[in-house]
Amino acid sequence: MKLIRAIIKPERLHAVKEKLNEVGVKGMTISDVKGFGHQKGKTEFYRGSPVQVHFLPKIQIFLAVSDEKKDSVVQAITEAAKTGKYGDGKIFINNLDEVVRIRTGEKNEEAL
Amino acid sequence: MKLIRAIIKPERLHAVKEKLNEVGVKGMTISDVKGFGHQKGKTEFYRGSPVQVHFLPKIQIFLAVSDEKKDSVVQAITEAAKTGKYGDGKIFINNLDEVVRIRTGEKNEEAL
Amino acid sequence: MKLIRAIIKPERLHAVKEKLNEVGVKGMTISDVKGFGHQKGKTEFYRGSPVQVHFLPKIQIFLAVSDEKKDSVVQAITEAAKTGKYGDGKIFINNLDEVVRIRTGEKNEEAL
Amino acid sequence: MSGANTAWILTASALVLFMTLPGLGLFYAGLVKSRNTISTLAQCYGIACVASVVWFVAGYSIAFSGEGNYIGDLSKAFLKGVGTESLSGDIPEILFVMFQMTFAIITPALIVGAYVERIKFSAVLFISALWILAVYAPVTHWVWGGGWLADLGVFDFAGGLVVHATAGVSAIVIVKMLGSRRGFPEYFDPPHSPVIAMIGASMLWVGWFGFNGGSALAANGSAGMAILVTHISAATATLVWMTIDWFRNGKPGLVGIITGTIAGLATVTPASGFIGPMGGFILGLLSGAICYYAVIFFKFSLKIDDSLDVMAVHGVGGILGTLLAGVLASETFGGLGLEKTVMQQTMVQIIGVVSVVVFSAIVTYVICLITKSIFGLRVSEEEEISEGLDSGTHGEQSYHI
Amino acid sequence: MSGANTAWILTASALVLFMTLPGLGLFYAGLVKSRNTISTLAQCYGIACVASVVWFVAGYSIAFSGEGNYIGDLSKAFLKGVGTESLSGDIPEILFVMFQMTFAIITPALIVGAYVERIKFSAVLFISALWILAVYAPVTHWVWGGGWLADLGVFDFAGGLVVHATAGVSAIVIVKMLGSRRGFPEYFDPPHSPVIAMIGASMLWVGWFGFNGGSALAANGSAGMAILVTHISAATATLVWMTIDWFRNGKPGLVGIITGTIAGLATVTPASGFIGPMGGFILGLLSGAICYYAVIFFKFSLKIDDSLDVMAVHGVGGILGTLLAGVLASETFGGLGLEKTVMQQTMVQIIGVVSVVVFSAIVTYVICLITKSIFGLRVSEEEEISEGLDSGTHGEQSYHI
Amino acid sequence: MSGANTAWILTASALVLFMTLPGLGLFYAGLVKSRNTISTLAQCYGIACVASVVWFVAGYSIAFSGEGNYIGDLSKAFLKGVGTESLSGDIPEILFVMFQMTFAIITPALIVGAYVERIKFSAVLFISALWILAVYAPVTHWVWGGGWLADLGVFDFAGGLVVHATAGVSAIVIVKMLGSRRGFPEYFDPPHSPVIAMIGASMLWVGWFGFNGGSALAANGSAGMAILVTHISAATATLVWMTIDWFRNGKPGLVGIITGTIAGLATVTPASGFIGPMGGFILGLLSGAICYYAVIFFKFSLKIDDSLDVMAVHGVGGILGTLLAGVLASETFGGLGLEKTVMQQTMVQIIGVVSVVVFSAIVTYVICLITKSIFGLRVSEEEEISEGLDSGTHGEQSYHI
Ligand SMILES: Nc1ncnc2c1ncn2[C@@H]1O[C@H](COP(=O)(O)OP(=O)(O)O)[C@@H](O)[C@H]1O
Ligand SMILES: Nc1ncnc2c1ncn2[C@@H]1O[C@H](COP(=O)(O)OP(=O)(O)O)[C@@H](O)[C@H]1O
Ligand SMILES: Nc1ncnc2c1ncn2[C@@H]1O[C@H](COP(=O)(O)OP(=O)(O)O)[C@@H](O)[C@H]1O
Repeated sequence: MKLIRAIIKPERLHAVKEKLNEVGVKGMTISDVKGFGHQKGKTEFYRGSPVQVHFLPKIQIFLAVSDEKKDSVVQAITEAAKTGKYGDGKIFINNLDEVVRIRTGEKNEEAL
Repeated sequence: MKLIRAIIKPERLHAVKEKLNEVGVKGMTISDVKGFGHQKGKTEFYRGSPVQVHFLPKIQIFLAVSDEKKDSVVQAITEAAKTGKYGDGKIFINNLDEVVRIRTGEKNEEAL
Repeated sequence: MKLIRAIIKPERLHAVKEKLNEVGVKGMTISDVKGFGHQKGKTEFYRGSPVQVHFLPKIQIFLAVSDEKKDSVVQAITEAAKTGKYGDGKIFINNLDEVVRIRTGEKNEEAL
Repeated sequence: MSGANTAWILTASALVLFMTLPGLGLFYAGLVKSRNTISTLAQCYGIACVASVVWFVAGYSIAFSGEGNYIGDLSKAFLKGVGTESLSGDIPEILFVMFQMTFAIITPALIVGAYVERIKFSAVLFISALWILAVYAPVTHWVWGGGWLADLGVFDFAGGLVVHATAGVSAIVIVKMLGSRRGFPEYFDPPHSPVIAMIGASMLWVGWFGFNGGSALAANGSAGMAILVTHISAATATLVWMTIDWFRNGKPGLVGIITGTIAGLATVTPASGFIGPMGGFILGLLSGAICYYAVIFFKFSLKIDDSLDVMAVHGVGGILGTLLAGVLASETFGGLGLEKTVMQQTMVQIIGVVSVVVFSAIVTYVICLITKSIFGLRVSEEEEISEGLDSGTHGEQSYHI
Repeated sequence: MSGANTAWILTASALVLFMTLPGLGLFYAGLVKSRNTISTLAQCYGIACVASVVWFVAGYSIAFSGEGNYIGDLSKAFLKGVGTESLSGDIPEILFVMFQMTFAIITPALIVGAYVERIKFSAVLFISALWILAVYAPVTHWVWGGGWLADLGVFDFAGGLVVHATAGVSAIVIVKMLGSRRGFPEYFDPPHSPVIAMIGASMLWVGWFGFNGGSALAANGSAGMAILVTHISAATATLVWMTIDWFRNGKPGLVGIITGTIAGLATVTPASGFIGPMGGFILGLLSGAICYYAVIFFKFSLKIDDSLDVMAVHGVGGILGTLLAGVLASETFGGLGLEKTVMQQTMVQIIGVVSVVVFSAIVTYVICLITKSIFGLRVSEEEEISEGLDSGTHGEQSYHI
Repeated sequence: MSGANTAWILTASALVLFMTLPGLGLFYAGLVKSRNTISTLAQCYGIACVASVVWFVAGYSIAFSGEGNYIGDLSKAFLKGVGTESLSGDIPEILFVMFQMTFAIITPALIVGAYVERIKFSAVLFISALWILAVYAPVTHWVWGGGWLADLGVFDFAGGLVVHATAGVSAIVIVKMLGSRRGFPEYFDPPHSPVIAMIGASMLWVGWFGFNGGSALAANGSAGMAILVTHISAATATLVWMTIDWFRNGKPGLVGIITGTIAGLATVTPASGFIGPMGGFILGLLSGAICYYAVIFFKFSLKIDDSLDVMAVHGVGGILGTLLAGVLASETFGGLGLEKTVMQQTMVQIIGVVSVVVFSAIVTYVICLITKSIFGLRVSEEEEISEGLDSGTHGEQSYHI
């Protein structure tokens, strides 16, 4: 199994979720994070003076999938999250050793 | 060492924490996340019209433990978090390569 | 590549970020988490009666780096985050299998 | 000059300003998505400022000076000649200007609920300025400034026609010109903060004592009766709306509860100086139910994205109250009585409603055309669906926690 | 009719409504867990509406009509015969109805603090409706409606007995019937938002000017004195509470600071029309300290989960102020003087306290029994400990960020 | 006694208290970092309580009793002899005490904006207590208590000198003694909640009707004119500030919008009883622009960390309004006229400004020295940069979600 973690722009969440449903993803967990990267933060103004905001709001998607689904999932995210501008985000993929579904005690692939 | 990540219902946090203390867990990190899975989201109403809320509030527990403790921890979480209804959540387990305790510089098992 | 996850005190974020810039880190993702460990939580008072707050606010830094950068990054975080008091936090390091940059589709080292 | 009446209208002016800032702002801001919170507040706030200046420059004069049947004149532009000594009835005219200014502030601000989350800020300010001059001030002149509807003897105590009907109708017209929020009606988000909306609704309720009670322009039994019937209608409508919600959806939500209040308040407004407690109770019962279904009708049958239901709550409520004002003013319903027959009065009320609806619709349409050609109406798709208007238009974030 | 007095009571009515909506609602909502925020607000809001309708239907008549010693009659049910011309003293009676209605709203809403986070919403509304008719209206009749305590000459200017003692005692009774929140007293959570609670407390403070000052039913030196002593007591009690906190816990918390204010306000309420500035100062000193320890006593010695300390703050405060009103009214303490001796007056005050406490306790107990058998009192364990009442009862979430 | 005037001043007292609690508290709390929210609110709240007690004990007497040119006497300490019958003009003196108390509350609370996020809470309370006695009460005596500036005929209707100039100047002095926030000016954070700041600003605006309108001490045309010009100045200054922001930074931020309002309000304050609508408009235009650049000047040219710009907004505004009050009072600008020539009056205004500025600066400096030696001024570096004052000083967290 694979553990996929994607950092995306908040406004793309809806699209990404739809796309993931299409490729058969049945569960996922998201959280609010803040990111810093090529997209350099932004400038707000406080009473006429610039104030630097370094970290921009992003959403992290946390997703466990079976090995064979990995590629389609990565592709789905890439497509739906892409705007072509700086800050579109990144996908991090790792092996996942074990999964347990709390409700039933099922393990691994069955627990996904 | 193992890295355990559990997604649970917010209301079970208190019970899970107590149980983890019992099996000797001394440290953990939690965060607010939102989840989507078999439990299908829920319907709120806005002035008489249904509005779909897709992501439900969950809590993620992030926990590094020694290899031998893994099983008892997973069991503790499973027991305390289970309500038997959809949405009880999942536990994801991975190998953990290295840990550093910032305060002392201790490494790995000693840093847990 | 390595996946570095550090839990630090919120007030050290600014210092850690500066230090990471110095050692050439160009991107990172942070989130608000709550921690529990040797630092035992704290007591607030509600109308004269003590109330235990178990989880303290922390910040998690989530950082993908190339293998060779790992050591300097861990050192940078350790130095900047350390106050010497309980609760300074921990760094967790894992291998990272794959990275994709959404904007360009670049993979792995290039995507960092 | 009556010091007592002056004391009450000073207070009432503060109460009505409070309805908009922060009341209405918070009510609306709590109902939108969190990334449009600042934008919604800034729209209400910006309108308040523009309306004040416009009222000072020409609005008051158009509404309240001169002998015209359809429109006032500019003899009091820049409040020329309105000093500390001039009177309006038995209160200082300058205070009357102020009290009326707070009405001129809240009326265009009500319309904000229709176009939130997608309109350009420049368009908001421009539309509002024109709208006060070309819709609000003339209708005010008709009804309260000695114009033709006043001559007919129309009943509109505190603004069912002048405030709620004009705002509701114009809301629909603007939405038609502007278009729906992307995704509507398939997909929309629940209010981001019922708590903030509730704070706003409570402030509106309290402020409405100044709105309806102040419209007596005196501290007397009439003002007392006005706030009592206002309050009864609000409380009753709230309970009705809550009950319907409870039966239909299984749960009485807070957003529904507070919406019922606003429906009850808007509805009783035109009638509040003519009816008795039982009339207030009846209007509460009716408005809670009728506005409830009006929301569903406009949103889901007509698929008009009047986002926060300005027409369904304010427009329908204001019109309903106007139509029933004559009936409920009769002694049968414990009202304070009328000179005409109920039938005659109700005819006048119908004439009032029709003329105000048609006039508001047409003029607002023209205003939108002009605004569209100068500023454009909508923000970019990118701004609307992604970063939100808080960041896109105002460069700020509502909460940096 | 006095226009000036009317002007002030119009304003005072708005101020007292503001105390409940949103004042008290926010004060309480800030102190509960975040997942019960909407529930707490909806309880206050729902009570306000139910109380208004009940007051209109029969409450006012029971409290203020007829010659009965113990209870009024129904001759003014549905406000029959209360028009714009009828007077109560020198203000319009309809306004007096309204002003008193705002008291009938806030009193049962005060009790919300006792039962938050676990009670059924239907039970809240039902209990409150009965309670106004069977506890609040009769006691009001005794004290302000010409009943037996009025005949005895009891001092209760703005509701130490009528409002705070009835609410405080009933709070305890309801909690006894309902049970504690699960986990209490071993485990409870800190207030989820001291900021929201502070907003509410500030609104209560400001609104209390209308509450105590309005109870003079006139715009005169008596009203001026009432707000001044009210203010002094509030400020002093705040400083006392803060100081105790600072010494005992090392830190002056904001929640403690604002709680001190409420203690000072509740305590001065019955005395506010009889005492001078020095009396206000003394009540502030005493209430800040006594209510502080009362909270600890009820919560930790008696282990009663009167969750937001309605009895310890309002009940104890109101009773304290009632008992001392006679003493501090004397010229020795700069008071406005009394006709009886201090001793005699204090005896009357004691009779007032005892009778109101006993009566409220018994009737509230019966109301709870009835309500329990019809609706049940508590939400499910699942709802209480897991999803919270916001989602469970109202189907909403307080913040969608 | 005038009942009508009494009714209005009762109301105005409530409005001005509302400006501080919660108005100013929220305005400031929204602008700081989230971990100093509670601290900022507690500072405003604590000052309100301290100021009330100090005013009762001696402040009022120093300001308003006796015949001294420079300072009053202690003959009314503890409000001795101020009963329900004594009058001040045609309102009860006890009410005048109360109304003035609300001014004594807000003025030191204004200074909070200068020292937030780093000062000790004990120092805040101590400085404020001394400051009321040694700066505020004497200056009040000079201007409103029959002192030497009153004799000269200085124009300061509602506190340009007494309130805004004293607060602004003292803000700068305290900051100089206290030092900047660590990191300033290279690094500072944007306001953590423009929403909360906007709620506060709106309450300030509404409350200002009581502040300026109440300063007429009567419900008449003068009060009406005062609130009208106040409102016009606020609205105009808001639009000016917003427009400058829009041009300079590309976006009209909400924080800028509301700051413009406060600038317009502070500026019109001293002039509000002397000028006409056009004067209000002119002050709005000037203050919106001048205060805007004053902020930048103090913060970035002088590098003074007057954190929320008390001097640049209140100080500069109050001084500007004071200097122009004479000019705009003339009939040329639609003012209510003056007895002296514009030139003479303006000389008096300049004398007023200079003497108040110098006096406030010196006395505040001494107060800071005393406070520093007793309590120290700053919290620990650890507390300031890490946990924040909410947790460090008050042991609480603003939001437990
Ligand atoms: N090395 C990294 N480790 C963890 N997160 C990263 C890293 N680099 C970038 N990110 C996350 O990805 C987001 C987008 O990256 P950025 O460099 O701004 O844009 P792009 O990927 O389009 O070049 C960042 O805001 C941050 O949250
Ligand atoms: N494949 C997945 N990857 C990441 N998180 C998941 C995944 N599937 C479920 N989750 C998380 O677990 C929670 C519970 O899952 P759900 O399918 O609703 O219930 P159950 O586990 O009882 O069948 C979800 O809300 C989501 O947060
Ligand atoms: N085993 C663990 N797994 C996950 N997070 C942990 C673990 N132990 C500690 N932490 C995190 O690190 C933080 C600091 O740890 P703590 O034990 O309090 O201090 P120290 O590391 O200085 O001994 C905790 O608040 C928690 O967020």
